Amino acid sequence: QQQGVSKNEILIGTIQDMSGPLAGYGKQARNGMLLRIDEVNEQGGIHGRKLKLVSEDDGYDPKKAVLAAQKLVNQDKIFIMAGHLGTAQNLAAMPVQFEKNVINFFPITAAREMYEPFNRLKYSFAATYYDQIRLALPKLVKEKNAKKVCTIYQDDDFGIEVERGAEAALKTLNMPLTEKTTYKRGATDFSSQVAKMKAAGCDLVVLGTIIRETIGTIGESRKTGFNPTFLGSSAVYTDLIHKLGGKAMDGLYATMTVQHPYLDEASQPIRFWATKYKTKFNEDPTVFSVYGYDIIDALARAADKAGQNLTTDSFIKAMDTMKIPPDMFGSDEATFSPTKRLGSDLSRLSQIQDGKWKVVSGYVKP
Amino acid sequence: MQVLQLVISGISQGCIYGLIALGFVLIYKATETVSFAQGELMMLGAFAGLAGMTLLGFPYWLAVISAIVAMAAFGVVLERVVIRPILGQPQFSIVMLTIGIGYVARGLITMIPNIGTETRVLPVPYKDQIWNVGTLVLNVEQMVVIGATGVLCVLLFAMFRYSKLGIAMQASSQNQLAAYYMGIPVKRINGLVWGLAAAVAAIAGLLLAPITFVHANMGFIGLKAFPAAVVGGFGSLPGAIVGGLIVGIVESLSGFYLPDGFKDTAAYIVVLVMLVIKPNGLFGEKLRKKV
Amino acid sequence: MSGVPLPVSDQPVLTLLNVESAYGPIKAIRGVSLQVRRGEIATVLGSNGAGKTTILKTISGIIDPRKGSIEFKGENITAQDPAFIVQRGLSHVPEGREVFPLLSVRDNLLMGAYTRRDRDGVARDIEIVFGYFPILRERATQDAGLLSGGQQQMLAISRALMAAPDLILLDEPSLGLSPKLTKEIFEIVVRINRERGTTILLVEQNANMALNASDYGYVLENGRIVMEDSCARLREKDDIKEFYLGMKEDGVRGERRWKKKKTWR
Amino acid sequence: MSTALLSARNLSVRFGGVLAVNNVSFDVRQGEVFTLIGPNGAGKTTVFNLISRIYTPTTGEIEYLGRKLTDQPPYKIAALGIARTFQNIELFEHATVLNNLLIGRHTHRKTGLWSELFFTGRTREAEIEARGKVEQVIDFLDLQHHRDSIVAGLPYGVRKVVELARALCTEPRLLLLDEPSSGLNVEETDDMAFWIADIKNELGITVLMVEHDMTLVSKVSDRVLAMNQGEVLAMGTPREVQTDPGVIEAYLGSVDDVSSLRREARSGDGPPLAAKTPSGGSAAAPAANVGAHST
Amino acid sequence: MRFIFKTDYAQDIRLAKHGGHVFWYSALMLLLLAAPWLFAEYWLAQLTFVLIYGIAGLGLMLLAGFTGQFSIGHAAFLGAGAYTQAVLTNMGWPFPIALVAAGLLSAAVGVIVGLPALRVKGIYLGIATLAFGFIVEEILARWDSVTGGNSGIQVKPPEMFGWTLGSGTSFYFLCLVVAVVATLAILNLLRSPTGRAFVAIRDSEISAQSMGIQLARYKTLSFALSAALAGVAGALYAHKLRFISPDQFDILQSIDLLLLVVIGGLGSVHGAFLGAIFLISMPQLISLSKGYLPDVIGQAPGLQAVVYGAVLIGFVLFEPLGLYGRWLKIRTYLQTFPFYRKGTFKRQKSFQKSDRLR
Ligand SMILES: Nc1ncnc2c1ncn2[C@@H]1O[C@H](COP(=O)(O)OP(=O)(O)OP(=O)(O)O)[C@@H](O)[C@H]1O
Ligand SMILES: Nc1ncnc2c1ncn2[C@@H]1O[C@H](COP(=O)(O)OP(=O)(O)OP(=O)(O)O)[C@@H](O)[C@H]1O
Ligand SMILES: [Mg+2]
Ligand SMILES: [Mg+2]
Repeated sequence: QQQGVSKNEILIGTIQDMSGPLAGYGKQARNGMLLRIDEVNEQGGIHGRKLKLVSEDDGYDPKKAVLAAQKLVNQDKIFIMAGHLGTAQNLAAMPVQFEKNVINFFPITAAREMYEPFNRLKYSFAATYYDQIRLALPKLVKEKNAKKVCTIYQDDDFGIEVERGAEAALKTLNMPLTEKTTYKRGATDFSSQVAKMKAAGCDLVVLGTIIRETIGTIGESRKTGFNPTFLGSSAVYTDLIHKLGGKAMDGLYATMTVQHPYLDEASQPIRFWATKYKTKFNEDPTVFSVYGYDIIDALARAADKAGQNLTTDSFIKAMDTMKIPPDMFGSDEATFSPTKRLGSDLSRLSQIQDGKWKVVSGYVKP
Repeated sequence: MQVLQLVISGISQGCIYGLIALGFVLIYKATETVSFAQGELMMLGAFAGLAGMTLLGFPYWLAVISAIVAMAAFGVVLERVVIRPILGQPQFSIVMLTIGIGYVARGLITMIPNIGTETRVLPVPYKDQIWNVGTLVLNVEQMVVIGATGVLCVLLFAMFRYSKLGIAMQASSQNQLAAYYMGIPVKRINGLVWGLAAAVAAIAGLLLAPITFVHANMGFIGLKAFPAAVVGGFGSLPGAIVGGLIVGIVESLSGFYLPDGFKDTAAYIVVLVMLVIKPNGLFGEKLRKKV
Repeated sequence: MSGVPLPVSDQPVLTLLNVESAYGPIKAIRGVSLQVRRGEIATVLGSNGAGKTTILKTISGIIDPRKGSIEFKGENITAQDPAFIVQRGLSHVPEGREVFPLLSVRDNLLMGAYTRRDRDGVARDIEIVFGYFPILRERATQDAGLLSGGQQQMLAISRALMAAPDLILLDEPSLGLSPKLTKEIFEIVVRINRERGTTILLVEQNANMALNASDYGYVLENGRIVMEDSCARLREKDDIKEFYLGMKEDGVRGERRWKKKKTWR
Repeated sequence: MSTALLSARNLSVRFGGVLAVNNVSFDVRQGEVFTLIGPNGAGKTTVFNLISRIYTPTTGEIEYLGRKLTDQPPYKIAALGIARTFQNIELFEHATVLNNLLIGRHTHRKTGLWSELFFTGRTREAEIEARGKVEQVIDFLDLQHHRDSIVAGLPYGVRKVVELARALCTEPRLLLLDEPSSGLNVEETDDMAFWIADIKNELGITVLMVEHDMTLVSKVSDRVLAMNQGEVLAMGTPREVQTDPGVIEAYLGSVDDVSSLRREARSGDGPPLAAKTPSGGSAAAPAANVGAHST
Repeated sequence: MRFIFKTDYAQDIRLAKHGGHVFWYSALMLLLLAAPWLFAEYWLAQLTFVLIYGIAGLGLMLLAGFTGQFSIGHAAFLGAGAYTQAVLTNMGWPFPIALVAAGLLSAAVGVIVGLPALRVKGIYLGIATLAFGFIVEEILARWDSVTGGNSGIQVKPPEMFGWTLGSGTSFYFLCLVVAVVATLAILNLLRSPTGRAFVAIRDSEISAQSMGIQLARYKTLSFALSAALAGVAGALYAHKLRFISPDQFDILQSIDLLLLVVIGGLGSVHGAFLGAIFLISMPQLISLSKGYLPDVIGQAPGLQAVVYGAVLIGFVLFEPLGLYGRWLKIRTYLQTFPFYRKGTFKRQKSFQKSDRLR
């Protein structure tokens, strides 16, 4: 008997940050998941089984993530873990899941550990921060004819991935990383970091930052008359940047995989989707809502393909021959195989123009 | 010039620490407890200002004043409801209580749909303005912080030194029993202290908001203000400012001249060094029980 | 009423009726009733742990009584907030000094006058207590916590005087004072009573002094009042002489001492 | 009987502007009860604090058993056999009387950390032995009744006795008592007198005490030193010191009986009170105008 | 009501004061031994966490509850232990030796932290430990070559003498043994001179010193012991979590530990474990009860923090003696049942006095 799958229900577990530093993202991702789940269930579920989401809060704390995972896996007996937010949190929870043969499906983190080292229970969907920067940076360097590339990054597992991506990219160009500087999560003052980069004469700065730090860094730079090209990862690709940072943010580049669903988006399906989301949850959707939505969408496809007899093994079998076509948000085609567990490592470049993200390139191939 | 610019950034950041540290010192001097909720009160103050401006559509000054007044009232109510019942218990209980208050405040704000989990901007009239003095760039947002910190410090200092009320606050923190014997309305004074502390926190929140944005976790900056208060000597108001400045400047310079990692820990290294050379901080009283 | 001694009236300033107070499960006083009349000095005698301090603390609201009622100047003050009671004109010199250790001596005195509004009167009274205890003037700016034990006691008494109260509760005012100063303290107590008409309730281990200075006395044992009378008459009682004044030839404790020595060896 | 156990040579200590102890020398002989008296603020407690190394003298030396005390760290003093009580009572408030006394046995502990962590036989024996000693002191000072009470709730008088008991538990050679009778009534002061006598005679402990109760002082002291404003005023037998005019002037006072004063005051025909100037510890202070008060 | 007649000195130092104690503690022990067969795997895992946090709590209890030195950076010791264990076992050291090393290294760190404690107290000490906690966290994050930096490291399951304690059950027993040994050691210490010296320092430093207690030595010792226990707990934690990263040992972890001792009941050994039960079960209870709440509340982000804070406030307000205090009251009530007097535990007004002078 497969745990988490009954005659008329499939139990999906997710762990989000609902009270910690990323509570906003956690909530949006969960709403996105719920939206797709409701759609699937309205259409009769999957092979007669309705999807049910059990979510836990880990407050972005690895210890709580373990406890939450134990509860979901051993107490609620979920079939699969989907869309768990945070790198360290996933790393802490995965052993608990794998002990019980529970798949870690499309965690919301772009760390390489989500599919490496190989484990048959790991599936990951989006290009890692590492790959994003590694592939996008050379293009931008050439375009802007940059001479001195620097990076400022958050002193944690997320930031270091961006920094490594930048180093790898520069290696291919035979360029040194002129200056690198860090800050601690939650920092509010970036004056000395900016001064350092300014003093080093950087003309392209890779941002291993998230939201407030991005705005803080760029704001401080603009004030002190330091105007290099800024490039961020998909962590920067959120509407909050231009909403909070205002005009100063114009010109910032970021890599991204799916598009931000603006309510007044030109594309009709996205507009329709965004309005539906807004009606349901009474808030504007973000790119994290899209992640959540896409995760359940992929999960449903695989479960459907796995057939009537849904087990971990049949799900894996279905996944490993899976090809997910690009969707309306502009995601890249994702393919999986018994050895390839990352859907796609490609991303696009976008830029803030007139206070809005605009996609400025196609998928950047190596 | 580089150094000067760094020092100036350090000073403005230091004033932020100092401003929050003022709140700690105020509560400490008047009740001898350390409030871990000060950062959260600051966050609430910023949200109150935001609510005034966006929800109620107040003009800037009205929103600021009403946020401060609202927070002062909130402080008084808070004291009445949760602090007063355990007045007189060991200080440590009250410290734990403030940690609890911090959790609840942060959680409640997070629970507000659509607002709690988001980051907002507080639209202030002086947003993004800059003064160029020679080659130096002075940020108006930060200059306002510096000015307000100075004024608040002087006011509070005068209150504790010269007003009967201020002395009574200190008296009731040093020996509550004796304060009762003297007819000092300890409870009412305590309420006043918390009201005042909440108002100071609100001011800090409103001044900080343009720099750090308004969000549920903005109170964590308080963790840097603790070292500032200790460096200056926990019971001393001018000490809070000086401590804040030292921490700010050291941070700024070490961020530029020292390897990565030092900027983030500068505050803590400074405080440890200070405790080794001067265990009671720069301006702290040297205390010893006479037996 | 400058200088004219106020006659002791029959009208009570303070009345305790059947008061019972406890610390957790331990009852410290049981059913205590007493009266202090306007203008008199009353004293409570009793051995260690009899509950004298507890009575005073109950009166000034530091402890809430379990039972009974307390009336001060015709107003019921049972279990009221201490600050409220002090504002009604009662001040308390606590056991064990209880100064504000980190405030200067002068600020301590100012706090004593917290309930008063007349700045001039306060300034005058500070001069008066400096007159009583010149050392306090010398140390006016020093932290009170650094005074010697006796100096702190002087400060505690002065501080209570600063409130210009109608009733002063004195808990062992002579504790740790030199013999000379002890006498002076009693002089001051009597003088304040005489000159200002302040009523005084006195608790004192030095029974001899207390009985001499007071008009009326209560004897407390194990939390109950076992005897009360005018001081003149109390002084004549044999029990009082023996146990409180120590007037027995070869020591009251002679017998017990022998037993003790035995267990020690 | 005449060897000096402790001798202070030219002790002085200054706190800011206050010269609390000024060039004081004295010897405490083995086996005697030596009493310090003096007005409030004379520096008596400060002398105690110098001996127990809470303060360091500005100048001067203290010698104890031929050793310089000023070279010793404060925590070694107890191990040298000097125990003390405090004027304001410094007990371990949240522990029971029994535990307070057991802490008094600290200098006699024989066990190390490891043996205590595993509570080996040695630790057990040492514990039982310590408890035996403590029970003796409890019996001696009649504390059975309070044995298991938490100190915080005890009446002042009992706490004084507990503090004495704790000092005795260290099995000292020299016992410093700071106002042992303050807060005790006549009866209890009597007990205290007997205890001090027993401590001296039966236990052979030398006692150095500060005391204001002259009855007790004359009953138990062998020698008395009177101080005033940090300086030695007089030294000798209790009788000699009590009749010293300087001591009477500064310390004992001349009014004998408050009752007479009171009767005078009541009838209104006694000498005017304002003429007498109470002096609070400082002889140099100017006379204050105390009669001027009116309400 | 039970009366105990004292007949000899040994009675006072016995750990179990009477037959009832023996009975109940044996019953508890049996229950704990049988737990793997009684409880579902999930609950056993929780119980293991309780034991681990109980050990750490015991350490902090010794320091804060008995020596009166508050540490707001205790997670640093937990981290030192966890990383030592992780690095050593990953290098192939056998589990017991690595565990001892983890305890010793944490103790050494504790001694270093204890040094400022010799000169500062109260809030100054609190901030000093807080600062130290931040610095240790930073070192763990920066010392890439050993700690793996911010990406954290995976920890192998404990192994000794060719025997792997991989399963939940065997690891549970391991934690149980460590917890029992630690508890007994602390109880022993507390009934010996060293334990009393700690209490003396807590209540009055001046008179502790005049009783011959060397403040520096005992404060340092207390820090070292406390840190060693936290280190051992950290080592077990590393194995339980199998993945550690520096941000697991941050200020929030330290505050959690403080909450543990306060809610458990400051100054009681029972409190350490009661507090651990609370700390571990609280989030679980909250998420269990979510389902019964309307979605606006139950699914709202931040709920956990609110409940957490509210419970803490409730405890401080209504049960300042913590869970252990509550238990004592219930027990007294039951023992004295028909004769229970209402005022027995009525809280007296109490009055704060300056802590600055101690
Ligand atoms: N805080 C307390 N907790 C518990 N019991 C107490 C407390 N304070 C006093 N008691 C008890 O109450 C009783 C009366 O104490 P009280 O202090 O009133 O005595 P007293 O007559 O003033 O004694 P003394 O002459 O020593 O000052 C004593 O038996 C004492 O043990
Ligand atoms: N640490 C200190 N700082 C400043 N002044 C001090 C200090 N200790 C004592 N003094 C001062 O030194 C003088 C002597 O104090 P001490 O306590 O020795 O007096 P004492 O003789 O014991 O008096 P009492 O009988 O009142 O207890 C006092 O004037 C006191 O104010
Ligand atoms: Mg008393
Ligand atoms: Mg003295």
